[in-house]
Amino acid sequence: MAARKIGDVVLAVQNISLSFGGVKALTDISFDVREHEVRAIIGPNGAGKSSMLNCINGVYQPQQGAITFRGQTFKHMNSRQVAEMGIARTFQNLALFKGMSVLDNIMTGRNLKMKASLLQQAFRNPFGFGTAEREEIAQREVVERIIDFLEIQPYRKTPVGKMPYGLQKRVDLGRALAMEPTLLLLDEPMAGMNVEEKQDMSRFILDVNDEFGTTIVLIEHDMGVVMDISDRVVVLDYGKKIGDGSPDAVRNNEDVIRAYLGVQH
Amino acid sequence: MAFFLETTLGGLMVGMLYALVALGFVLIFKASGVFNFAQGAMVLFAALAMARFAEWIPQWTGIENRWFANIAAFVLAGLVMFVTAWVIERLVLRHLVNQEGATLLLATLGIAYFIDGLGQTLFGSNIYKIDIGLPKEPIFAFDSLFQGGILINKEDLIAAAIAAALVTLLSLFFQKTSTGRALRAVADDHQAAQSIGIPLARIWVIVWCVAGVVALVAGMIWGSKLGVQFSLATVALRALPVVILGGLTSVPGAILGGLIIGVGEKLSEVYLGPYVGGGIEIWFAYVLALVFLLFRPQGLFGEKIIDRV
Amino acid sequence: MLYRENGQFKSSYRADQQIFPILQDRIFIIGVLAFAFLAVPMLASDYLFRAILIPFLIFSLAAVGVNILVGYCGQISLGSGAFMAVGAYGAYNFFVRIPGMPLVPALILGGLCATAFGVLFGLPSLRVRGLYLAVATLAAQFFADWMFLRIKWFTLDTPSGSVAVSNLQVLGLPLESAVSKYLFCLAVLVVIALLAKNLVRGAIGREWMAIRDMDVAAAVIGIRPMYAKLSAFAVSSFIIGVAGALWAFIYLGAWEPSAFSVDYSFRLLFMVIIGGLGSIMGGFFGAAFIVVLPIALNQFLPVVAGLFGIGISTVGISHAELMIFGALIVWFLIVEPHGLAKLWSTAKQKLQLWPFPH
Amino acid sequence: MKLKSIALAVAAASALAGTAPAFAQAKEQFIPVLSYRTGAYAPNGAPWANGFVDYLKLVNARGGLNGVKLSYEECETGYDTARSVECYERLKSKGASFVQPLSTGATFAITEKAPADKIPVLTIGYGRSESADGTVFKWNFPIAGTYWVASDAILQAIGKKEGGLDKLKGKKIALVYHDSPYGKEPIPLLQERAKMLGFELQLLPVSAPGVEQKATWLQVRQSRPDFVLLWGWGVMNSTAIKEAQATGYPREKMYGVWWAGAEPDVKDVGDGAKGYNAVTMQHGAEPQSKLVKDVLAMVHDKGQGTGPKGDVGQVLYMRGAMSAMIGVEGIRAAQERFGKGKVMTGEQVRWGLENLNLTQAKLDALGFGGVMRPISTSCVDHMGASWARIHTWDGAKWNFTSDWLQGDEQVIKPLVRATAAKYASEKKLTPRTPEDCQS
Repeated sequence: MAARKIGDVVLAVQNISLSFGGVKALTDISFDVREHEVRAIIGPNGAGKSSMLNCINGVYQPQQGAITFRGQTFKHMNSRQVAEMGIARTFQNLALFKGMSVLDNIMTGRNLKMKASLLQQAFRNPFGFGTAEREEIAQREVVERIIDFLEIQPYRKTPVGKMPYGLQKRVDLGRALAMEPTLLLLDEPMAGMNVEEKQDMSRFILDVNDEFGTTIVLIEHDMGVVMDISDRVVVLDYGKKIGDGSPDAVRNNEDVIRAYLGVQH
Repeated sequence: MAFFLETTLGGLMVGMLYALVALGFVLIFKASGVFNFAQGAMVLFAALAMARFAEWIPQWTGIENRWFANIAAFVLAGLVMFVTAWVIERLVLRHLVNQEGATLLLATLGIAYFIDGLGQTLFGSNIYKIDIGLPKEPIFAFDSLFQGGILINKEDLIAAAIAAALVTLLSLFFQKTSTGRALRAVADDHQAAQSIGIPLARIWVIVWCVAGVVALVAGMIWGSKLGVQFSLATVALRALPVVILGGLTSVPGAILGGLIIGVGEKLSEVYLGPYVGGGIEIWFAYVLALVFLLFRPQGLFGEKIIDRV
Repeated sequence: MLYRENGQFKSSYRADQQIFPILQDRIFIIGVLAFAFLAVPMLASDYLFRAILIPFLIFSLAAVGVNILVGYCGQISLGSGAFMAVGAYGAYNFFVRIPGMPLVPALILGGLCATAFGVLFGLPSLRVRGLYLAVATLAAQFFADWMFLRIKWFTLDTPSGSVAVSNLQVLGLPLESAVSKYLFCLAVLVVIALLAKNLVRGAIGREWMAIRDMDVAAAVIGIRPMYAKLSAFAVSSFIIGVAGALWAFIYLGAWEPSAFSVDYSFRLLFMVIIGGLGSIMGGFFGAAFIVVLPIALNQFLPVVAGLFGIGISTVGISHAELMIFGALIVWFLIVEPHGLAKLWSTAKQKLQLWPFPH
Repeated sequence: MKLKSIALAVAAASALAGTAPAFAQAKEQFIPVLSYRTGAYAPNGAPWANGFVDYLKLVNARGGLNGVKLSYEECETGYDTARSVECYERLKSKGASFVQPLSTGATFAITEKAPADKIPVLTIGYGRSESADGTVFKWNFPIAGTYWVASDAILQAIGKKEGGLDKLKGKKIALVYHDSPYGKEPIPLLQERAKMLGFELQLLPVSAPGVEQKATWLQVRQSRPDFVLLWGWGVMNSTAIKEAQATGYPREKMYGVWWAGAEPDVKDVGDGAKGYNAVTMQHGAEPQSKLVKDVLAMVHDKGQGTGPKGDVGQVLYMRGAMSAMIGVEGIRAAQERFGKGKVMTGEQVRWGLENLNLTQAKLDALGFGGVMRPISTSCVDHMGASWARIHTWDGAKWNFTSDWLQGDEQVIKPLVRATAAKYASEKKLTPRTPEDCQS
């Protein structure tokens, strides 16, 4: 891990507040993410972790605060822009495209890279010339590399709906990787996995992190995993930030301990 | 001015009748998440049944009293609707639980075809009469204020009254009775309702029965207005904008929507129509609902949807 | 072992990305085409052409269009009848107003009119979902009905507002005989179905399906819902529009707005659901089912009744027809909610192992 | 796979092809009957079909046409154009002598197909009015009246009431019409007439099927027209009359077309419709006519009647019978030229219909004495007669309330010629020459 050198801040979240019809989901949250680091967001259920990510990639529009990415500051983000800026995302309870094959799911991650017009696609021909066909093949090669990397070759043509949960999680990751992100948001990538699956997944995450140097923001329940793989940790509880720092610092923070062990909610 | 009032009144009364049909949609959608395109067919079916029974009962019983005939016919038709509801639940709905909307919608369309055929086979495809003694001649109110007075259609007035009564009855049923509460529970969350031991199947039968009765009342009123025959089924198409405007899950929405659509389409036809050659009221109702949807995608009283990922 | 993929190794991604990667499929398709283009014209009777095959082809085309919108992009629409009407009247106006306008361009222009109309009435889909949208699209239906009745310009001020076309020809060949009409429709269908297939298996198709399956996730990976939905509306209504034009020009010859009533919107939806959502093939199955069923019932019921010695009246037949039609649809949705196309693919899977299951 | 599917397809194809049998056997003149006994218009379609079929049965009971028996097959169209075309295609393959589309939509579609198939299109009292011009519409026969005749006759009747057509000046007449080609047919003539006679024409479309007309009748109440012409079909008619009652518009001032002047339109309105007028296509309800007596005696009493005995002689029943009669007489006329006792082809029947000459004597013999007036068609004039009467509903039955009226040739003819010419130029077909007429 020493190989990775942590760079300077790429993503800064400033005083984000979000509420749904009176119900406060996030209150005045601020934290930053540095290049190449693995940044974890932890907290009990309903702490607002997913909402935080949803704000970052423009699914929700926060009422207050701003988000700065690579020097550009936004009051609220627009999903398309976010994607173009190279922020990818996986989902807590799988948001795969159930009706489509593994291949197609991951291919969608390449759609941003494909420029062929509607007509070109309609008149796409099987003989390998023509923009559409060439693009399809080029992108397919990239996707195949990801498939190899995630070790899901045998499932290429299977509809994702029919796959075991753990593998679906991988496809989800694969779809995000297909976007060649510089910042990768992972929403509980190991939720509901057994130990082996968790180990595999951790391995993938770390590989991504040091092979492609991708910055990673990670939401996770399993403290063990978090403490192992993350460089810095933010702790949320009831939509408020109650801790931020290195795993050890956080581990010894009373508020955090209370939030997790002490007072039951 | 007088004419404007007349138009508005007319619109309100038609609206009340639309609301009655719309109610059928809402009830079923609320409880079973089925968008019941067969509602129109059910209206026709119920009306046919009532009309024919009213005709046959005197022959069977030899009692020539019109009131007796009508009431008996109404009861019998009601029973027919109950049976229909039960059969539909048994043969169709319970086999289609948790299919997506489109499939269910088409299933009800299939049911509609079937009921159309069945109704005409059992009761014939001629024009039949429902005579519940609604007065046909108009009255003219406020002649003192406006010359010619304001025309008020007694028939519509009574019809609207009946509709209103039915609506209050239903809302009472929903609020007060335990069945009503069970229905609401089911509407909110099927699984949860099941887990606390509410039998879905029974609830669905009940709600289809209720919808059947609503259809019967609607059929009775429209039938006595128009005469009972096939085209009665098409009033459903007039009631659809009401449903989306009011929100698929809201009873008050259906009522309010009905009134808005009723008034809207009449005013549009009377005041805009002449400039564009008339005949605009049908699509105007839809466009009205559409424009409205653009501002409130979930309709007047529908629940708001939040994306969770 | 008739139908097995194994042993067919793809050496390149291109080979793997053909429309029909599996050999047997290719053979089958070629076989069907050969049959349709060569055998049918020799076998079929005039009645079969005019009353069944031509409607079947045209509705298959329309079903393909509807399927793109409903099956691939997940936007339920009940406005298909309107799109057909716009296509028909659009093509008509180009055809008669511009002297010497050839048929095919007229059809395409008609389709483009439908596209514009479709995109316009597709706008609500950006705000409205599911059944709300379905009902909202009915607005298109009733508006079109009204528009073509009321705005005389569309119907060349004919007193009754109903229009006719005649002496159609393609590349100088007259479209009079049943066979020529059949072949023309078939050709149009094959070409458009091929293009449609290309779209749905390409980038745009993936965008549509992504929107259908999980629109939020789709947005997050950079798919613009607006573009995806509206392009689906555009493509689908283009195809439906062309189908509408064929229906008017080839099948009816003379028509009025009520020739594209809301009834057609429903029927087309039946076709795609019974045929199978999200499958081009499904469109054909569905169309065959919906076109042939009523006619077949209507002709075979008396025979059947005769067998049991029951003299059944015309009325009885058409009522029974309604009931059986409705019942069959319901039954179908129950036994195979994913449509005939699903049965088809299951059959294929079985054949992969046949005759040695496991 | 491939072979199997082909085999199946072939099987299916042949099976279906098999259902359209070959030509009817010799000595049987086949007549297709497109009818609708179901759906929105069933109440009006059924009696018409009963009349039509009963008459064919009567002809056979009378011994056929010089020995040639009539055979027929009914096909349910449900008033749907596409279904009508399918029926047409199916039945024509059995050697149709003529076809009765029985809906304006179907008429338009079949008009395009008939010439190629050499089958005359008989539209008794409906269809496109300009098709009266035989030089352009060689295969169309709107015999005994078109909508332009109907509307002109109504104006004549109103004129008579008012004491002269000139009295219509400055009057206001509203046309409440079924929003479809059918409902729009009379508009050109009425507009022509409005210019000539200087009355104001108000157009009030009612979108099909016409179950909801409040707005329309509110407009009527607002503009208070002196007369209302009702151009409805099916449920629209009774609804209109009910709304008129509900808005207090005098039924006496309402005039319906002959498709809005039958029992189903007024029966369930009862007294509410008292005083409502409708133009008749010559005949009205004719329970007393010889024809009805014959039908009852020779068909119904033999237990072969179509539909309820009580309906025999009702307005639409009579129209059906009359339509059948005209068609059959066309065949008879053809036989007189091309050989008695032979089965006529569509082309020969066309000639017969074009040279029809139904004298009073013939009509009396057929049982139509008093029901209708003589008709004689020609190459130029495919209508043959433009007579009409007005009948009025007294709350229980229809009674004639006018003597014979005739549509004004001076007005109708030019309109027919102009519209037909427009059609010809659009379709790029050249009108027939006198020589062609001889054929």
